[in-house]
Amino acid sequence: QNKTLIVPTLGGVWEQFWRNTLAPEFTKASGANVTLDVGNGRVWGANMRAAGVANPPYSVVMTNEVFASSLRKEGFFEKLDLSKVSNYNDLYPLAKKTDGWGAIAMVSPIGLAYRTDLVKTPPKAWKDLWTNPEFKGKIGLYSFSNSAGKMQLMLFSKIFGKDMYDTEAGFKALGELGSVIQADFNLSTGIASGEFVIAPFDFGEVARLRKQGLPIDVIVPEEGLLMFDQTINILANAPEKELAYEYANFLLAPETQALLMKEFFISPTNSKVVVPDDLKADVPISGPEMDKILSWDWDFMNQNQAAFAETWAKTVK
Amino acid sequence: MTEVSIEKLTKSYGNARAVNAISMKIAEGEFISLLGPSGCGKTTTLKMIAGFEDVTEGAIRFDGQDVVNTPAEKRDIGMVFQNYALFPHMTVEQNLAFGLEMRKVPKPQMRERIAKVLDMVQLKGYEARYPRQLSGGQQQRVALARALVIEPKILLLDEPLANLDAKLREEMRVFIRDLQRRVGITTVYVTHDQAEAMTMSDRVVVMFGGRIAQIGSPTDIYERPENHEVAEFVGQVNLVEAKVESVGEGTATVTSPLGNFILPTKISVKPGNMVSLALRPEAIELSMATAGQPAATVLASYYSGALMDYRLKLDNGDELHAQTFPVNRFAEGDRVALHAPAERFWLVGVAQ
Amino acid sequence: MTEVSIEKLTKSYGNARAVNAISMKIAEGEFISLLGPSGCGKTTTLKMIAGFEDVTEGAIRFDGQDVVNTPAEKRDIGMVFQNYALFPHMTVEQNLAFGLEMRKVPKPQMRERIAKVLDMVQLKGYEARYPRQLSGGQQQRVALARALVIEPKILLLDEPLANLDAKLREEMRVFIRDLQRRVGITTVYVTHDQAEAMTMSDRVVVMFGGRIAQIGSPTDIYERPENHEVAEFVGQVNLVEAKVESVGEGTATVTSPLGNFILPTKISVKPGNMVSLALRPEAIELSMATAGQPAATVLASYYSGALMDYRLKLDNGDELHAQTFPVNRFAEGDRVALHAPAERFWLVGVAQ
Amino acid sequence: MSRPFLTGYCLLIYAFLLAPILVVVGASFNAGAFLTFPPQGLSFRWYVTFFNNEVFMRAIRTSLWVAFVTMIISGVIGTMAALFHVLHARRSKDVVRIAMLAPLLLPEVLTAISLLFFVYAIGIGTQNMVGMIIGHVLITLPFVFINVSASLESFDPSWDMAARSLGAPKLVRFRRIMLPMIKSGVIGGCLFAFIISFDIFTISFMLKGVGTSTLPIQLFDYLRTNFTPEAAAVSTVSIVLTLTVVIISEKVLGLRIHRF
Amino acid sequence: MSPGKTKGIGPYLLIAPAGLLLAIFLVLPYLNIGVMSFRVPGQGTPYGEGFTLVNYARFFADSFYIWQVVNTLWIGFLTTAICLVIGFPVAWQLTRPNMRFRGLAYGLVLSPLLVGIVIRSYGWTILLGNNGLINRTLTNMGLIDAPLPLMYNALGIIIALVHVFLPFMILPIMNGIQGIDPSLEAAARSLGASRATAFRRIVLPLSMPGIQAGCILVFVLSLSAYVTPSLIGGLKVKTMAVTVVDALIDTFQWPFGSALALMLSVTGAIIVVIFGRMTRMKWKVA
Ligand SMILES: Nc1ncnc2c1ncn2[C@@H]1O[C@H](COP(=O)(O)OP(=O)(O)OP(=O)(O)O)[C@@H](O)[C@H]1O
Ligand SMILES: Nc1ncnc2c1ncn2[C@@H]1O[C@H](COP(=O)(O)OP(=O)(O)OP(=O)(O)O)[C@@H](O)[C@H]1O
Ligand SMILES: [Mg+2]
Ligand SMILES: [Mg+2]
Repeated sequence: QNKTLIVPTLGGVWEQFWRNTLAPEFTKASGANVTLDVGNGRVWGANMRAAGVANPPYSVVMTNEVFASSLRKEGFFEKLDLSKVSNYNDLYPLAKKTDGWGAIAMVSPIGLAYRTDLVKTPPKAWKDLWTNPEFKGKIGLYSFSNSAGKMQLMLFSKIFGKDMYDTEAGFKALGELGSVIQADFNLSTGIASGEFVIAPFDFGEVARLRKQGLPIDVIVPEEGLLMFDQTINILANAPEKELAYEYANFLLAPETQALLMKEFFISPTNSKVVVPDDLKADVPISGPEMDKILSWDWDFMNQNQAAFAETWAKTVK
Repeated sequence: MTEVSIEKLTKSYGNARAVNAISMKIAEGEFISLLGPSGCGKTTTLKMIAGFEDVTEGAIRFDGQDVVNTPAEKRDIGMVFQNYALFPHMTVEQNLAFGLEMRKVPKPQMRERIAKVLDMVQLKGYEARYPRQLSGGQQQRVALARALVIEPKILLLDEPLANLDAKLREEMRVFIRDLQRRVGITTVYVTHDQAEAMTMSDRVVVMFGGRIAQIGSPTDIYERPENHEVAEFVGQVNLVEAKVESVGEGTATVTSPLGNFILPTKISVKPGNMVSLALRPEAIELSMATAGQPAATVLASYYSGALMDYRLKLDNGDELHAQTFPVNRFAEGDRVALHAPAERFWLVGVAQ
Repeated sequence: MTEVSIEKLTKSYGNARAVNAISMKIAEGEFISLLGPSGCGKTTTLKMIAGFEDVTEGAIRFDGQDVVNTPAEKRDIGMVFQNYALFPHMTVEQNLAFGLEMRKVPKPQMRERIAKVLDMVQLKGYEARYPRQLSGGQQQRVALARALVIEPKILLLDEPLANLDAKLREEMRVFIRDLQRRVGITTVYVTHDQAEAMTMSDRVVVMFGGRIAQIGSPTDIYERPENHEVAEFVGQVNLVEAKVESVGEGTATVTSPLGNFILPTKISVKPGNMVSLALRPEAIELSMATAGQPAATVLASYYSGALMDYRLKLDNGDELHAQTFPVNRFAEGDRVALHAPAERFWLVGVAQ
Repeated sequence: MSRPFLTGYCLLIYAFLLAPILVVVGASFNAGAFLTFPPQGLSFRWYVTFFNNEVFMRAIRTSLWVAFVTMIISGVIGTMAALFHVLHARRSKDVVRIAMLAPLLLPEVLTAISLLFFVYAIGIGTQNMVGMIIGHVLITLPFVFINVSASLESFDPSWDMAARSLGAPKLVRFRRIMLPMIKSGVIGGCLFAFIISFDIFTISFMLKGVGTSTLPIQLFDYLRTNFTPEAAAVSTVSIVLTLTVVIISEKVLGLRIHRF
Repeated sequence: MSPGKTKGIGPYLLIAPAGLLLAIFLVLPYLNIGVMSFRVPGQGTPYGEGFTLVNYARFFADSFYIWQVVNTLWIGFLTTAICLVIGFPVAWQLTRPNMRFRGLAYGLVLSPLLVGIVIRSYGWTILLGNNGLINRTLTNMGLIDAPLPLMYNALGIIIALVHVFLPFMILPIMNGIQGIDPSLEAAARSLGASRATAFRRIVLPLSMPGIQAGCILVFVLSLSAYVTPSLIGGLKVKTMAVTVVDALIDTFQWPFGSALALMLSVTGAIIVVIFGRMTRMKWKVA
């Protein structure tokens, strides 16, 4: 009788890819069955908290670092047994920021996207949001509830203040931005319908929209990039710990990373993956360019997010 | 004060005609009763006059004006519905006030009129009750009061007294008739009670199966019914075989077990024809039989409050029904003599 | 075949008592009528017997068993509601079938029974109609048929014939009475029609304001009413001033403008007392006045179908009401002689 | 209100109701790869894609099943509660109503979270769909309750009395007399329950059984990443399906009661 | 209704399943939440040690939240009122005996519910957006220079809420209207009331059970709606429900979020009770 690993995954195209490609691959490699559970960090977090540290429903969870970091604090995850994750060593430093408590398996860098047909002067930097009058009232932003929203705050604090901790400056800048259209997750609708013409977008998304025929482009702002990250974590009390490690290692393997890159235009975190030429346009950030991705202090954010959320709500128009 | 005229009025439900090409003219201030068996189309006629049923064919005119397309509320009618149709969410007082409010009657006057009418229908003290807190008869009286209080030009009453006892009914009749005369309201009254129709109306319309069988004054209808059906419907009737002896100018001489008579005739008869003599039970007087008079044997007698009913058997075997006051009582098997004035007989065509 | 006994039955709405401590015993298979003015508590009484109104106080027993806590559906009653309460979503046939289905009557027998009853209420051919497609009287007949077709042990009829014409009414009465006798159904019949109560019932219960005024056979009620109210309610009544001349064993000798009489008396009177003599209008016979007889002047005369009504004035100024068959007609101003047999008079206490 | 005016008014309202939906339906026939309106050319390609999308089809089946079970449970206990509320509750009327409305008064997220903790606490967990269905029943219950209550208010008790006088026991009276009289309320409530259950997102997201998924979740996730006309096609199909069901039920059940 | 029935436990069996369900799966879980709202806010954890009133204090001390409540109630009130006004005639027409295409119309009424919220909001964006059909058409016709603010404000939220909640108003009202005997309207007209007056004085009050039900549903739903306000409102209009959701699942302020949620629910419940009392049908109560 084969063992079964419950694999939490994002929905939609992610699920499709996991179901059609990755899960069979993993089954082939390990001999274990895979049950996909669609959701996101919030749901998995809620489920784990409801179930308690001792009895988690999952063995492995891949989610945004913003969720992962607080779950880690609550004791759900264990420090990776690196002996079981042979691919860990090949990761870019960026992917190893968690001090061995997890590994970033996917990175989707976030740049500044704009409608090529509706914008005359393409932006060069985040600052242009404030300075280019063309954008006035036509700016889209992630709302604070999205992890990208939180990064925006830290980014703007860094740009307009001393550092990312200088949120007073960040909020002041946000207040001066004037009317922006916020979305909790989906910015595509807004930019597609022309409700706004410029907004932070991850490269993969832009690539997809462009393929679907939308006149859109994305730049790497001078101040640096944000990113959606997916950290892979192993549950301390995982029901299938061995399989979980096997799966984690599988995800970090160059072959898998290449598959994911081709499918979702993510930037591979395994340094052994080479971006082929035909993908260069859609995956512009790789290798040394990964340094352009800024990193953030999630503990700081998690500790203060209540106050920030309130200030955000009062500030952003 | 409105004259109502109806011409070839018809109402069809699918193929069935509930009302079938009826015509009549109701004079200003006239009180007309619709009389007829259950289901003959009385309510339907009333509803068409009121404007609540689409007219399939025909015309309705108020004072010469065709009103078929006039909405009900512009016809200035008052109507008592067979099922009352009281507003359940309004108290008795509010129900009565509704029509007056529509007519913009000033408040104090309104209160006065309502009080007066409520007094007349003997529901003083019930002002604040909701309809569902009233008995059936009380509800009916509220419905009546609601239609009367507005003193409309035309009053349409659909069996407005059906659920009242005799005393109250009598008082209500007087009240309706008084108001109707005083204000001069043209009134169409639907009732299943022949006596009511007779005592109240200027004219009576007898309907059968959607058609008018006879229109006439109460005495006309009762004493000179145009056909056997009408006669039967407006009261009980005895049929006695008779033989035409000779025929004169609109009259015929007949012989019968009850005697020989010369009677006016509307039907064509020839000497030697067998016809029926019609006679109402209460036209017969009974006395102890003496020789030489038409006589009969008492088959049965019933007591019904004010009256005695007798079933009698003539010597030729025909049965008769007689109704008398219980002054002289006869027992089963008694021989009784029959008296009936000639003018109470009428001819109703060949007996089958 | 159930005996119904009611003891001190009371129903209060707030402070008002719709039914006030009434008691009666209804024998197995008896036909009893509740008679009384509108709002006197007839429907409420019926509903309590049926089990549709909470009993405020008192007991109801079927064959000695207290049923106050028995749900209505277990009481084996049939009821005609004053407002019919037909099931609007069922055809006539389905309405009738419902009760039979509850009794698990087999299909063919069911069909037969329904056809028979529908025939009796003259609604053959209306099986597939919905209640809203029927006239008022037709609906009432369906309601009646629905209660009768199940042949229950106890039948409760709340003015089941109020919307029917005289002929149909008569036929329905016979039909109800026949079925009731044949099956032996204990029946409580509510009617506002005195004549109906009189002709149909074994006993009549007269109610006023929630209380029982008199229980008795129809003749009892009509001819020996226990008080003035009952007398007035079950028929018209004339009151004539009289003077007690002497008092005997349960009788009194009185003098009055209508003559001198020796009458039984239930009230205590003393010689010299002024009392009232009661007399029904139809007990009076009229003839052309001759000397030496009590006489009166005709004030007014009304014709009402079968009857003549006279308002008369005695020479002492008292008014009388007389009702006769229109055999002899008198005109306003005529002097008429009055005849009335002594046994039709009764004493009703001191005249005010 | 005169007839033509009323008709015109109602047509306007229907237009309002339809407007955004027409946009969606229009977009679903888009020949282009992007969800835009007006569409760039017409085609059925997104329908084909949709019908071949195993994940969607499975999600639809799950959703239909969950909605059906939810509708039955909510329909039954919501109707029972409404019967109590209208016919029997006296002083407790307000309390009953608020209690029955509570699932709507309380934020769905909070209900979802607290229920999630609760099902784990009592050991049901999210290994199956029990927790989710309980959540769906909670959310849909008020709709059944309110609709049935409203139509019960106009039930004439004398019909019930008549049935009792004919010897009908309680359940028969309910089935044969009361239910037909309040059927528009019950049907309305059940339709709401079904449709809403079909559309519930938050509760499903939190409480769905591991490894299963409902259509709204699929659609939601799908839309995050693929803003293609396929999503519009899914919506269009579900509209057409439901419309068919409603029109058929009108024909078969009659959504209007003929009382008068 | 009929007596004899109210006695015994019979009636309570009717409410028992719903009562038990709510008690076990709503009340019990929410006890947790009730307690939670008195917890000390945590840092990086759901909550800290001990109990406090600080969450409620934070709500009452900040006019930002008070105004949100007012704002939320106001949107709820407007949405309900508009639904009633535009829904009633539709409900009325749907109950006319000679109505054709009833099934279709009924389906149309339900149609807003059949489109998932995200897709529906997309539809509205296409129509109402600054770059939407309406604004573009008006601009092209030269009627306006700047786009009308139809979206990303309370107006847009109300339009979208009315749209999706209309069925919840129409169906109960239909049920109410069906209970009205048409002869009552006839009676009113025989007394001289115009169609409109008969409608206003007779039909409207008698449909009160349906109106009451519809209004309560729509109002309650408007209070707790958060997807529509966040998508159509572009998070520019703050409503309580949105803030509650933010606090609960986005920023992990469980104690404060719980307190906010309970405040919102209690406010809604109080309004429902008051509304129910105000619209009580006197003629039905003995
Ligand atoms: N719900 C109620 N609240 C208050 N009073 C009521 C209520 N129902 C009936 N009544 C009163 O109780 C009395 C008796 O009513 P009931 O219906 O028994 O009269 P009834 O004898 O049947 O009269 P009718 O011949 O008019 O039908 C009436 O005066 C009526 O007004
Ligand atoms: N909606 C309908 N569909 C079909 N037939 C109908 C409809 N309404 C009434 N009828 C029929 O039309 C005829 C006339 O009905 P109407 O109500 O006018 O009778 P009516 O004279 O008032 O009788 P009643 O004295 O019993 O009230 C009846 O036979 C009835 O069955
Ligand atoms: Mg009629
Ligand atoms: Mg009564």
